Amino acid sequence: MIEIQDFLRTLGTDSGFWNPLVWGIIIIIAFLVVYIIRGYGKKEYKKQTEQTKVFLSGNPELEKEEMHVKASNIYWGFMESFKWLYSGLDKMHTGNVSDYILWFVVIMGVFFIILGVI
Amino acid sequence: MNIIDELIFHSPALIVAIPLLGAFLTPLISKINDKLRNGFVIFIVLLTSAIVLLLANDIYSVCGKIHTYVFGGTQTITEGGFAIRILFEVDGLNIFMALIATILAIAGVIYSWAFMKENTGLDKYYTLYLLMIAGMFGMILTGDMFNFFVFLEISSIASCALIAFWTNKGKAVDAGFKYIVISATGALFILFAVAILYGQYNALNMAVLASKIQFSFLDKIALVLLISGLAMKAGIVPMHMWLPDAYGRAPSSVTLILIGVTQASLYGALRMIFTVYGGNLTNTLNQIGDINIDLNLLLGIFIVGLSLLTIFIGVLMALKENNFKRMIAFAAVAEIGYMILAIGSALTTAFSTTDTTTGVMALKGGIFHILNDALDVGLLFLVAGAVYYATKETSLNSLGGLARNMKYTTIFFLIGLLAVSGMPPMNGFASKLIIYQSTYQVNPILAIVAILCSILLLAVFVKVFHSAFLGPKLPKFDEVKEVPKSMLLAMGIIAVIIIFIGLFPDLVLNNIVQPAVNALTDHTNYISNVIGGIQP
Amino acid sequence: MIYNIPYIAVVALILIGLYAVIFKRNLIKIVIGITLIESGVNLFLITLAFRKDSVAPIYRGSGSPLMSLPVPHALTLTSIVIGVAVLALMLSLVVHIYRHYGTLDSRKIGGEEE
Amino acid sequence: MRGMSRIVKTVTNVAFPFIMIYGLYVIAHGHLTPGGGFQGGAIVASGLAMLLVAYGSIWVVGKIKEKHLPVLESVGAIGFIGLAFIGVLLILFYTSYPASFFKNFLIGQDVIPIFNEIGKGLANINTAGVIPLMNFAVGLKVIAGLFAIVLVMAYSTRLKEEK
Repeated sequence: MIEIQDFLRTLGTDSGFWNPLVWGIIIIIAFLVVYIIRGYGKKEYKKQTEQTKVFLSGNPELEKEEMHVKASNIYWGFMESFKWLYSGLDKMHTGNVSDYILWFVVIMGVFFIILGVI
Repeated sequence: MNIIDELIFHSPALIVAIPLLGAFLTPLISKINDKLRNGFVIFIVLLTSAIVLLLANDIYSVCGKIHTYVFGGTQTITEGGFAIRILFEVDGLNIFMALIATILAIAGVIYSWAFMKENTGLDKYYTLYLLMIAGMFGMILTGDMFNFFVFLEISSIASCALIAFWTNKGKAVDAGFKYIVISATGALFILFAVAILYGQYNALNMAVLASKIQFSFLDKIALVLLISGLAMKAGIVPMHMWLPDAYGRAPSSVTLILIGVTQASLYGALRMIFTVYGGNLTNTLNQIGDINIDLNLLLGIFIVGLSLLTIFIGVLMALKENNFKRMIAFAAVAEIGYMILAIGSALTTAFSTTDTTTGVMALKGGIFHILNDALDVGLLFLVAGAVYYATKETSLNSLGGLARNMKYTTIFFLIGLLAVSGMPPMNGFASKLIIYQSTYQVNPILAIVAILCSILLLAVFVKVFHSAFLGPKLPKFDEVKEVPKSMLLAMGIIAVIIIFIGLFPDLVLNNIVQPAVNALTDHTNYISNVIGGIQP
Repeated sequence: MIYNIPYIAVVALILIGLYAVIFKRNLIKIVIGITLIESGVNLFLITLAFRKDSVAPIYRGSGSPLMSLPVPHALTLTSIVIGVAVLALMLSLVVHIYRHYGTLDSRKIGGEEE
Repeated sequence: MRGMSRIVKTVTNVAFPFIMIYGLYVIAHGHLTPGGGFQGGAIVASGLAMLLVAYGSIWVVGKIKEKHLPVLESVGAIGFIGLAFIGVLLILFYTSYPASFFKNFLIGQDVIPIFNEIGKGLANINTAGVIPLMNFAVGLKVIAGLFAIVLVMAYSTRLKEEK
């Protein structure tokens, strides 16, 4: 059956390894470092005072909904630069069930040719 | 024989039969009491899981053991030498898939308790749910080609009805219709292939077919039909388009089982390629000049090409998508790509005489990734369902700041995010590491594309994490509360398993994945174990 | 030649069915296409069972020594039963789709924004 | 759906009992002649569908309680799977019995004398153990299931006419 030392065995590949003990220690150290850095934070921070108010260079604060970056605005540049790719992909995804079957038949045909049946 | 031995002996049949019996008892019990019905369904699933675990313990106790169960008799072959009995053949790969299905079924049933509470028609929901689980287990455990088709249809009919369960939404019904058209067409072509094989060899049993197969012209046609039909059910690009529709519109608890059904189809493709056609994989197909093109090389290159497309298109579409569940569905498409990338790379090398380790290692990574993908994507879908339950919103554009109200859900999402993008210490890391390693030895470009797309996958989920959970607390979500305990429990079960596998991947790899790989590569053992060396 | 006619019919039925599924826009016609594919596959199974000069496998006393194979008959029957279930499910979904969108044109459904 | 003309109703009245009897015959003799639970059930259900067409769904829904059909269907399914289960469960009482799922436990065994007597007795009058019983269960399920489908579909057309 499974023994205790089996839990601690190393998963090794040529380019890397995984050992629960080593990685566990590393993760604990990382958390310690985070905790120490957190300890250097401002001591005089107090909740529910003027300190916590949003400060936008003197401009008035926007509505909460406008402050939040919407999902469709993230990676806007990526989408813009790959417009050529996405226009093709959008054409591919028609949402029409006939096209789904058409792709199936196309793949089947390609497969037939590859295996040398036709 | 004592009772436990009997239970283990009959377990392959019971694993399918108990959910089936439970499914038809559910409408009667729900006449009495709703809570009793929910408890009964959970009891049925837990009972099935216990039997699966018993069987798994039995299979793993002896290396290379295959449990053959005969329906309605004791001999695998009838008098006169006809292999017409229906057999359930359980080897390392089957039981591996069954364990995945078990985890998904338990989590899904527990999740349904609170998630579906406000709906009507729950007796039908639970009936179909158990039928779907029974179909999934049947697909996984069966050793008979026609029976595979039947269970495929059972699971797809039940899942289609469940995808369209929210019939007040037009899109859900539309997605259900698309799914049934796709699965009916795919299954009919699989049936056509089964008929071709039966016409040639007078057998439907996988082991008997594997021992007899000649790789004639008709067998090639059957191979093409089988693989393309199963590939469509598994959601491989460019036949993946039903998957975002179906995954995105179904209730989250149903999506969880749909993942299992999809992976059972993938298992079917593996079984067909490696076991049924396993003896003919190194057949030479063409000769161009001095180069012999073997079947495994051709098939492997084709599958690798499809898998690169799958990974790439899945990730790119996920980046663009703004609907929470559709986005995860596209990510699931990409994850399927990783599995078949590993399987394709294994096919190109597994049967060469010079390099035997790379193929086995790639196969190991691919099969390990099946488990990890089911858990990661399943957890993410459950989180998406929890967000929908709490806010009734599906679009990411209108979400925000949920981490302030839904602490545990956020933590579970973070776990799923790290796991699906292959970050240590989650389970996705271990399998992806093996996949990168082995595909790099096949061709460095494959590994580079895989790593790049993994990074993009992280970007996808960082986008979700930012837009749904971080940011200022939106006033319209002031009333949002943490989801009920049963949903948290279901997510917690999967999260705990994810972290466990992530911490001890070598344990899982040696004890569960290795038997599955052995079962796939050693197809002579399969034949001799099932039909006992008798040539029917 | 005469024994090949069923196989030609099988291929023709499957191709007509695929044509209907791929190129027709009406959902009912798509459903009909799938039923046609199914009939093609069922015809194939039934044809496999037949041997020349064989009789149905229930008459023991008839003079012919050959019987057609009963196993493909059972397979076809199962396939028909599954086909009925799939057909009923598809048609009921079409009823629901018509109720939601008021049309059966496959290009006009499911495209609305939420 | 509204009912049809008097001629149709009269022909239905005459044909209906024969269709019922024929369907039940096909179910009951499924193990001997071509047919069985599904085919006979489909015949009976088509007879009921004929009733639906001739008299209209409003009349039929008034006569039949629709919510009882799923119960009937469940009972049929439970009967089928339960009979298959008995093949396994016999092992609890008779340890040497070669049990398996879907075992035809009513014929060809010597362990359980009482079953054997019934099985042999019935076997002499052309039965096949549990197969006819399973046919009855399947027939019940198919009648209830198909009729429920037809009824619901007719019901939805009625809603459209009211619009």
